[in-house]
Amino acid sequence: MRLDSLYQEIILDHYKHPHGRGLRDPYDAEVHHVNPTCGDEVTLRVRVADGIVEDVSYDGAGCSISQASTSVLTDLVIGKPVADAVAVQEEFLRLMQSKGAVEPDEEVLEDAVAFAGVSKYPSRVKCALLGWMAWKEATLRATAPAGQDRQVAADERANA
Amino acid sequence: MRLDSLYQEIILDHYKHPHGRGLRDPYDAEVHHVNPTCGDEVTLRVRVADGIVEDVSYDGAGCSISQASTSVLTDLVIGKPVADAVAVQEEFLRLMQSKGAVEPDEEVLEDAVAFAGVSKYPSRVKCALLGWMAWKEATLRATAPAGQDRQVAADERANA
Amino acid sequence: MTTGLDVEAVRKDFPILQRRVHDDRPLVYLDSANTSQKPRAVLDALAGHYELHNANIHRAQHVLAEEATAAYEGGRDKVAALINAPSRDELIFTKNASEALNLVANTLAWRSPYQVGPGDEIVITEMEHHSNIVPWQLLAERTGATLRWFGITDDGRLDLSNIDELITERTKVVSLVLVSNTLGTLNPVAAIAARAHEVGALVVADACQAVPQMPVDVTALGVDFLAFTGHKMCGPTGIGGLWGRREVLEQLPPFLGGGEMIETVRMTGSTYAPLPYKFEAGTMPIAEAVGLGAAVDYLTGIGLDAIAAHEREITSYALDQLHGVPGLRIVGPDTPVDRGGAVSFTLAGIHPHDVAQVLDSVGVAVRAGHHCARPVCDRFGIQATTRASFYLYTTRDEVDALVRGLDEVKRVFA
Amino acid sequence: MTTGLDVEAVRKDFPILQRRVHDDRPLVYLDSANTSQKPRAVLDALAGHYELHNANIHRAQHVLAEEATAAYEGGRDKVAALINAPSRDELIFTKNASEALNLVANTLAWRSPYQVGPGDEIVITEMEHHSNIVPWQLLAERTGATLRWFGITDDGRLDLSNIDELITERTKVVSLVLVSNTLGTLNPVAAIAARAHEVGALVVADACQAVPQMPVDVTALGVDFLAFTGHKMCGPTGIGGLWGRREVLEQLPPFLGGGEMIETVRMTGSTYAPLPYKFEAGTMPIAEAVGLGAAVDYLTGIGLDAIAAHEREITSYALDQLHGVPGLRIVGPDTPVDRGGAVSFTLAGIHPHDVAQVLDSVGVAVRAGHHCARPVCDRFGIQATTRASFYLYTTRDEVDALVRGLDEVKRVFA
Ligand SMILES: Cc1ncc(COP(=O)(O)O)c(C=O)c1O
Ligand SMILES: Cc1ncc(COP(=O)(O)O)c(C=O)c1O
Repeated sequence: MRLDSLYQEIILDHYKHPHGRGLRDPYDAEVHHVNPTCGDEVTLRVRVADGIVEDVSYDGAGCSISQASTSVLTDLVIGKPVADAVAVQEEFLRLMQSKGAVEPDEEVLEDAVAFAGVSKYPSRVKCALLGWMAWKEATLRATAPAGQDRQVAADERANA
Repeated sequence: MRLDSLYQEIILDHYKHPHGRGLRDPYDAEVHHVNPTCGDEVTLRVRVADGIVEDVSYDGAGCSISQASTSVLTDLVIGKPVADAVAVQEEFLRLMQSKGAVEPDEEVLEDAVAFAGVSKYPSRVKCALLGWMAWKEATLRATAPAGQDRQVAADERANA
Repeated sequence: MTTGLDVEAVRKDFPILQRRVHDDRPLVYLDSANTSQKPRAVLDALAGHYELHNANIHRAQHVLAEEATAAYEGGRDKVAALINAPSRDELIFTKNASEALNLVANTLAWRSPYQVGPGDEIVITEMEHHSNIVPWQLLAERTGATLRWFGITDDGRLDLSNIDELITERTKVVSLVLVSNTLGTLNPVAAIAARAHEVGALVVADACQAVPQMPVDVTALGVDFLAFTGHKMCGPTGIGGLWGRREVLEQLPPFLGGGEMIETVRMTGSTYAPLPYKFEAGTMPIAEAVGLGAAVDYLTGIGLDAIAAHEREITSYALDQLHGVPGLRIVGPDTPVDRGGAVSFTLAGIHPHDVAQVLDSVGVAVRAGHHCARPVCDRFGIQATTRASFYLYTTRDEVDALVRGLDEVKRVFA
Repeated sequence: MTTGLDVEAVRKDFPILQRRVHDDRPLVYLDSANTSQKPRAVLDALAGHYELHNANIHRAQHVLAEEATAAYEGGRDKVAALINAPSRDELIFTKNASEALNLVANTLAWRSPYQVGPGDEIVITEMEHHSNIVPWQLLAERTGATLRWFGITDDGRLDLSNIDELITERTKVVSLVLVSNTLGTLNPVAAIAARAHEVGALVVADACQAVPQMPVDVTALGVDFLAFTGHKMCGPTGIGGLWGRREVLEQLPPFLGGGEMIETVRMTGSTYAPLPYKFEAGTMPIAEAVGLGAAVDYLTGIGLDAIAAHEREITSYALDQLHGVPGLRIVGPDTPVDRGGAVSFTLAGIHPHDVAQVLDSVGVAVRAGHHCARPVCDRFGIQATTRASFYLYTTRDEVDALVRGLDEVKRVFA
C-alpha cells in the first residue's frame, strides 16, 4: 500500500488544524450522522441565505479522514451559491465511489483532490463521506419549502 | 449395492401378503405414526390382557419395507408376554441402528432378521421402524396405569 | 441435442459427474430439483476465497477485509443483475429460500404499514413447498389472520376459476410458487400479481425452481418479493436470496437483530442500517456469496436462455419416454408446455420409495416422497411420488437409463 | 513457546498464512476474534464433500443422499461432543451465532410456557455484542417486557454488585457473553446462571469467543442455551450453533417454518418434527456442517487445553509488550487473568481507524471500531478501540510486529 496516497500532507494538516469546527448560530438545519461500522459521528449545521451557503459548522469525533474531509468541505462550500456547492458535493461523491479509477477535477474540488487515494480503500470511503452526506441532507432541509424544513430540523434535533 | 440384501424374499412376501392387516376390536390403545420424509403412515391398535399381547392390528400406506416390517411385527409379538415382546422390539431397534455392524439374534428376531440389510440404508431405517415405534407407544399406553392410558389414547384419536 | 448447449462440455465442468456408484456404475443424477451439482468454477471460487482473502466483512480496515468485502458485495451485484433487480440494495442474502420466505412472513407480524392482523387474509396455493406454507400458517395463527389457497386442477395447473373469491379487499399477501418443485407447473405469476395489486396485497414469488433454469426478471413479474436458493443454481449450500421492492423493505421492521444490521446501538434502543444491511444480521455466509457469484457467472456464461431451451428439450424427451412405460402416471402437466424440469410420477402397485431404491441400485439418483409439498399428494390422493429432475448437465442417455431402471423396478416387484 | 502447542507446525496447516500483502510483507493476522482462518483440513473437507457426496439430506434414497446425510449428521455429533451436550438432538445448526440468539429471543415472543410478556424482565449486560442486545430489545419492544443490564467496572469486569436488584422474580431471561469480544473478559457465567435459576429464569450464554479457545461444557456452565459460530472456530462461514436444554427446546414454538422441520403438513395446519429438526427449516448449510465437523476434529486433535494454554501465554506476552507502549491504554482487564485473547486499546490522540490503517500498511491486520459492542465504548467514554486478537497460530513475533507497527503509527501521526 502507498500509505502516502491515503494520508496526504493536506489531509493530516486539516486533521490537526480543522477549519470551521464548533457549532455556530444562526442555522437553518442541523443533522446528526453516524458511521455504523466505527461509531464515528458528526453533528452539522447549515445556514443558507439568499441562495448562498452562508455558514457550515460542525462538531463530532472521528478519524483523520472524516475530520479532515469535513474541514475541507467547509472551505469549499461556505460562500458558494447552493447550486455550485451541490455540484462540488456531487463531484466529491463521484470521486469517492470511483475505486481510484477517476481523475479528480481539481477546478471543482481544489484541496479535496487530496482524498483521491481514499477511494481505493472502500472501508474508509464512508469516513470521507460522513461530513459531506451530512451537509447534503442539512442543505436539502435548509432549502426545502418553508414550514417543512424547520419542522424536519426540529424533529431531528429532538431525536439527536 | 446388494439390492438383494435389502429386498430379501421374506420381505417381499410379507409385503405382498401382509399379516394382521386391518383394524380390529377390541383394543386398549390406538396410535397414528407418520414418516415425515415421505408421508408414510400407520394406524396401529394394541390389545393387552393379563400381561399378554393379545392382538395387534393396523392399517396404513407405505413402502415395502414399512409394510413388511409391520407384518412381521404382528407375527412376532402377538401372543407373547408384554416383557418378551418389548425385548423383541428392543432387539429390532438395536439391529436397525447398527448400520450393518451387528449380527442379528435369530433366536429373538426370527423372520425379522431379514431386515438386517435395511440398517445399511439410513433413509430406510425409518421405514422399517414405523410400525415398531407405533407398537411401542401403543403398548406403553395400553399398559399404563388405568385412567391415564385410555385418556391419552382418546386424545390421540381426536388428533388423528 | 437440438439446443445450443453442449452438454458433454458442460458435464466436464462438474467433478461429481465422474463419480461411479454401486459396483462401478456411472452416476445418473436426476435429483437436481432437490439440489444441483457444483461446477469446478464454484469450488475454485470457494477455495480461492478461503486460501487468499478470508476475513470478516464491512468491519476491519486491513487488506483481507477489503478484499473479502469486495468479493461478497460482488456476489450481490451478480445475483441482483441475474434477476434484473432495479437496485442491488434490494437484494438480501439469507441462508436459504426458507429463511427468505420466513423473513417476509415474520416481519409482517410486527408493526408496519403492512402488518397483518385479525380479519386479514393470506392467499397461497395447494402446490406450495412446505417452506411457503408453514411460515404463513404460523403468521395466520399468531396474528389471527386467515389462510386461504388456490386449488390444483386434475392436470396439475393452478385452478384460477375462483380468483375473485380468493383475492379480495381482505387479502394482504399472495404468496405462490413460480415453478412447482413437485408438479413442474410454471404458474402465471405476473397475471396473478396484477390482480393482487388491484386489491393492494403484497405478492411473494417462490422462484427456487425458476431462477436456476430460466431468465427471471422481477420487474417483468411485477411481484414485491422473490425468494430463491443458492444450492439449486450451482451455488454452495448455506446461501439464499430475497429480493424485495425498496419501498416495502424500507417500511418493514427488522427480522433478525445483531451485528451489521444496526446504525447505532444504545442500551436504551437502537436504530437500523439502510438496505440491504438492515436485514443481514451477524456474519453473513461470506464465502457462500462469493461461490454463488461464481455460479451466476457460470450460468450466465452458458446463458439462461440456452439452459431453459435445454431444460425444455430434455423434459419433453423424458415425458415422451415415460409415456411409453406401462402403469406409469405423470403427476403434473404431462406436456412440456409451461413447465419446468421436474417430472413426478407413480408406478402402479409399487411404492415410490421402492422405485427410488431400485433405481439407486442401478446408479439412477431420483427422489421419492412428498418433496416437501405434501398437500399436492393429498390433492391427488396419493402418498408420494417418484420424481426425476433435470438440469443443464442432463443427457438423453440419462433419461434412457431411468426408463431402463423402471424395468428393473418392475422385475424386482413383479 | 512454553505451552505444548507447536505453533510453527500449526501455521503450516493454514494456507492463507503464507500470503504476502502490500509490497510483499508477510501477513500478520491479528483479527481472529473477528473471524478465524481455516486449516487445510477444513478446505479439503468442503471440496471433498462437493466433489464426491453433494446431495440434499434426509430426503432422497440414493447413495449421494445417504452419504451427505451421514456427513451432515456426523458434523452434528462432533460439535455436540465438543461442548459436551447431553444429547446430539439438542444441537441445532443455524447460519451464525446471531441467528441462534434470535431463535431464542424470537420464539419467546410466542405462546409457550416460557412466553415473555408485559411486566417481565430480560437481563443482559453492557458488554454484549450487538447480536446479544438487539434481539432482546426487539423482544422487549414487541412484548412489553423490560430490558435491564449489568454494568461494567472500570477494569472491564461485570459489575455484579446489584445482582439482587437485577435478577428478581420478574426476570424471565438472563443472556450474557461468556468471553467478551471487545474487552476480552471471561465472565462467571456458572455463578450467574445459578442465581438466575433460583428465580426460574432461562439462561443464555453467548460463547462465540469461548468455544474456539477453551474447553466449554454446557452442563458445567449450567445454562439453558449456548450460542456459538463456526467461522470463529476454524470452520466455514454460513454456519453456527445453538445448544438448548431438551425440555426447553421441546416446549418452544417453531422459529422458521418450512421443509424438514415438519411432521405432517396439511393446508389446514401442520405438526412439527422432533428435535433437532423442529428448528432446522429448509436446506441446511450442509457442506458447512461437514466443514465445521472437520474444524472440530482439527481443534480437538490439537487439544482445547493446549489451545487455551497458548492463548493465555500469547495474551500475557501481548499485554506485557503493550504496557510498554507510551500513550497506550488497554480497554478491558489488563492482566491475563480470566480473559480471552482479544485485547482492545486506545493510543492517545490517534483515532483507532488511523491506527489500524497504518498497521495494515505494514502487514498487521487488526480491527478498529466498536467491534459490534458500541455500549462498551459508551461506557468508557470513547468512540472506538483498536483490537488485536490471537489464536492458535499466533506467534510472539507477530505480537512484536504489532508493537513495531505502533511506532510507525506514531511516526505518521506525529
Ligand atoms: C461475542 C460475540 N457474540 C456474537 C457474535 C456474532 O457472531 P456471528 O457474527 O457469527 O453471528 C460475535 C462475533 O461476531 C461475537 O464475538
Ligand atoms: C419450490 C421450492 N420452494 C422452496 C424451497 C426451499 O428451499 P431451501 O430448502 O433452500 O430453503 C425449495 C427447495 O427445497 C423449493 O423447491
